[in-house]
Amino acid sequence: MSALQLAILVLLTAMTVISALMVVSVRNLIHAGFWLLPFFLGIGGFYLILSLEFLFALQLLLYAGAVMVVVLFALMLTRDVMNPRVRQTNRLAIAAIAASASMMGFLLIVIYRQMGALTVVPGQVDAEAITRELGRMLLTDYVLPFELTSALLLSAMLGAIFLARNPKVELEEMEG
Amino acid sequence: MRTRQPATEQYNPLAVFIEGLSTLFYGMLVTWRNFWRPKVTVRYPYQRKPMPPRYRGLFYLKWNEEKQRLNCVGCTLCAQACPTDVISMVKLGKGTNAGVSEFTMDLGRCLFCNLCVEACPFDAIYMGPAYELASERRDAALFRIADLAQGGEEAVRTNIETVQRLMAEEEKARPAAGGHAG
Amino acid sequence: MIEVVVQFFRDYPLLWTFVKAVVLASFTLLIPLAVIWVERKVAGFIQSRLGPLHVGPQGTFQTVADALKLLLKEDIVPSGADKRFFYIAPYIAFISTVLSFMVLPFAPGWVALEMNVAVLFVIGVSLFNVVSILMAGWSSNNKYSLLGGLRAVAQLLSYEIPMVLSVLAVVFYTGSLSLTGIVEYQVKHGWLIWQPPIMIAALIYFICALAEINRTPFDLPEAESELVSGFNTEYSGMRFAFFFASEFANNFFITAFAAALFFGGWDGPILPPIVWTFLKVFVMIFVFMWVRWTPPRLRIDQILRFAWQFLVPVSLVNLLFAIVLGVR
Amino acid sequence: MSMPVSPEKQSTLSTVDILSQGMVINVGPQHPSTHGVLRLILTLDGEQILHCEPVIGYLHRGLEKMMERRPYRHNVPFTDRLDYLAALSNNLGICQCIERLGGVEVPERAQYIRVLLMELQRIASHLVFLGTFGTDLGATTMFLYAFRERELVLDLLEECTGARLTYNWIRVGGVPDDLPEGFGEKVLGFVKTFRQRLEEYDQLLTRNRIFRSRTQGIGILPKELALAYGTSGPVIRASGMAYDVRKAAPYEVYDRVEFDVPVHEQGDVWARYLVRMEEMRQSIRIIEQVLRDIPDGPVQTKLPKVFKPPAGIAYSRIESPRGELSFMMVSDGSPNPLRVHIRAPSFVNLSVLPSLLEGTKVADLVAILGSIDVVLGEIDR
Repeated sequence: MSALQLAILVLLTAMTVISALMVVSVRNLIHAGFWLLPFFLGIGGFYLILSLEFLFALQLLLYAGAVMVVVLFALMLTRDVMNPRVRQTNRLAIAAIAASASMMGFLLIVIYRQMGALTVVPGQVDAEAITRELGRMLLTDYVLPFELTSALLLSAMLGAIFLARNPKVELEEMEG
Repeated sequence: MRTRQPATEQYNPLAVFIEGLSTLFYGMLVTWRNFWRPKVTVRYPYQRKPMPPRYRGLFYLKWNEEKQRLNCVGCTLCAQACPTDVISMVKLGKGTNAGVSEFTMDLGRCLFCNLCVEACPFDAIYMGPAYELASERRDAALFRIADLAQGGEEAVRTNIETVQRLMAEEEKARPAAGGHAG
Repeated sequence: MIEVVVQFFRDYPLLWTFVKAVVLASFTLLIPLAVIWVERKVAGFIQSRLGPLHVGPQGTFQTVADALKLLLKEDIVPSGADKRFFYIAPYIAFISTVLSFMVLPFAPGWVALEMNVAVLFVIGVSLFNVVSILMAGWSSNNKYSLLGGLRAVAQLLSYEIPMVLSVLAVVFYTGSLSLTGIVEYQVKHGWLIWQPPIMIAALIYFICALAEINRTPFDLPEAESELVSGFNTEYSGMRFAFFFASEFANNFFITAFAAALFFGGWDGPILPPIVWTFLKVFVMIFVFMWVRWTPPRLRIDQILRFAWQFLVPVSLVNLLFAIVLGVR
Repeated sequence: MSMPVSPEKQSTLSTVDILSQGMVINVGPQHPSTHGVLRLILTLDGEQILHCEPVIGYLHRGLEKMMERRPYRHNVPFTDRLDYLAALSNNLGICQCIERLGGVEVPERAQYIRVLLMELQRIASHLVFLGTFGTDLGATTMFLYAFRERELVLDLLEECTGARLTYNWIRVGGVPDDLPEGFGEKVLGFVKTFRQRLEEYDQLLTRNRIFRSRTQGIGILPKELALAYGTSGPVIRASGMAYDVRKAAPYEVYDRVEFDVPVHEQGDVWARYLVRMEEMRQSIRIIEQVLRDIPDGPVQTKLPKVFKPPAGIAYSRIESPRGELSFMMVSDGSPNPLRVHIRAPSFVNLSVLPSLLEGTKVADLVAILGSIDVVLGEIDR
């Protein structure tokens, strides 16, 4: 690994970690939303280093573009986002900590198990083959989780529409 | 009072789209035609439209070439006709041959309404085609007799001389008459 | 001499990429000057006016003068603005435009970054624009800006979807995600615009492109009669110049992208390829302007309803057709 | 006046309170589409207008009081500054009132000239409406086309009156001067071009689907409400009320020319637009008839230098491009009026704005305000 590559890797890691920390620690919710941008870009950078251009483009398209904007959009519709006195935690704090800690644990276990297979320098990757394999797996082996996820997203969307309906308009139509 | 909007007409997206697109093209024909039409822009500082004869711009005091004097006799009818007290003047002499030694118009408050011109029985004041009267200085809106008179300073001087000469002639003629009366 | 330079850059590919990026960034800054001049002239002629006339022959340098003026102007930051985000928003917009130019093939081999997923990359990068608008609208601490920003985001997001779907039709037809690949396919098999499903896709793309670059029927984000100037109300000087430049560079890019997708990119007889690219782009820019100066603008709910109730289903069906007809 | 939904109402509908508080936004007095110095305090919920409060008076000059301090005929130029887009209508309004007060007869030719100028003025004023309405809705090109044609009218008026905006060309007892040489032919030439241009406007704007979807069904003013507020002019005619002073109480020679009063039932922005477009066509008709029928003769009645009408009260009304413009003057026999009152059509028409705006979108605000076509010089006086 050349010094340049190492520098880029360190920079990317730093960007990702720092912006991730900012997202959770910044008091202004909108700022947190904007900090998502470097975070997603950093993740995309890792894909690019691995020559996974397809995943990089998807990362840009879905996360840095769509997800982030939707998150920001939702934040702006929320009341009082800029108030620094609003508490940053709620009564689910402990549960959230537990959930993320266990998630972290699982990840560590996975990484530890695969330690032997990890190399420092990524080898030559056949990006096309990986992309093709990804598509194949999504539509064969993992088709159930894939569809379940889409069902979940759909229900989330419906819920959002239900919540966002303007009750006043409904009222008028009922009277109408 | 709240006015409710009625339910919008049956919304058929495809029909609306096709109609929208066709009317858009229909409108684009108009813009296309106008694209090739001669342009109406007057390139103002370089190009000027001729002013119609009735245009009401800057005021002028009419110079009477025959009598070598301004037509104005200082009767203040114009000043009385003015709704905004623009006009003030200093009368020179008296009687039928009287004139003015000073005639001031404060165009900062002028409405350019033409009432003074219509009020003048001597055809002494008229409005010309000059229209670039804006200035950065307040006193530039104050037009003195030399600015208003056709012929400028020269005309004003000649006017005063003529009026004074006429007055003197009248004066010369008068003592006999006055003495007769007295 | 040339060999030495070529060899030098071959030894340091990163440096070469950097040079290309700088060239493209300056291109992104300079092309708006031309596009804005054309816009003003076209608008003038359509409206029975003469357009810029005095700075240079036929006012060619008017935009240069305006750009200089903007660069020299005082940089005003409204009090209460979220300074950091207010500062960087225009640059994010600008960078997103430069990035999309990176993968655009101007002529055979004239592409800064040969990427085999260029189409996806372009769409992903164009969403940064949305972020920058949202950032500008929110950080200006101005209600008009905020409304403009929210409108812009709702509109851009809605039109991104049919746009992607219509672009995907081309992708399925050519079996390539790379812009160069798509153009090469067209050089070999003829322009895609003559294929029926692509024709519809091109129409949808055209409409969405109007929405993406905020042109008149869809110019809500900066509807000056309602929102003063929308998301960039509070911007002045250089920052405004960057928003403005990226808007018009985007205008250029979105037509160049359309040229590559539907009109065979650099393909054309006699003239050199680069001339063909520019010719197609400017013809399309003219059409965009012609459309812009004709109709009134829509209302936000009409725009969104049009996108979701009409464009999305139509482009989905069209995509299906394209897949059936295109994949062999 | 509905304010954001009360908490009790909300809670019955949804347990989750996601309704934002109304955002108060200040539109004007410096805003591209308030057509002057009108200020609107809007309470918004997103893009929806919950409440609108117009604030006027930024252009108040105390005109009525000024008029009481000046002789009758000195007041005519001031009326130019009321509705500055139709200055001649105001001139005619006040002159008619003074003529009624003093029992002054107007020569026939002067009456015809007045009608001719009035209709030219109506076209010019409606063209401003058309242009600004176009820009308000985003059709900038319409603005320049309308102003291009308005320029032709202004050239005509300038040739006749000597001014382009503040004409002051109607006098008590007639008009100050006859029409210039060859004026009739020029007007007919303009009418010919303008007919074609009106077709073009229809092609560009009226038939445009986007334009129609922006105007149809927006800002509906029911007939009863229009009557209750006392609106007049195109606003009430678009709400299905065939009220036009030119027909209801003909003045000058309006009873001798033939024209139709366009009426639409819908009462929306679209109807108000159509009424004005049709009125321009009717104005052309009137102009042609006037030029055909105009008799020869004097144009002004001689009046004493100091004009002292007998003590009494006079009220006159005319149909200005914006509606019923009335002047009321009380005389005590002195050279100055004792009391002057101006009923400005824009002022009355504007008063319906808050009730029209409630529940519409911000984008509809400009359409509705544009369709009422207010002039602030007249509102604030």
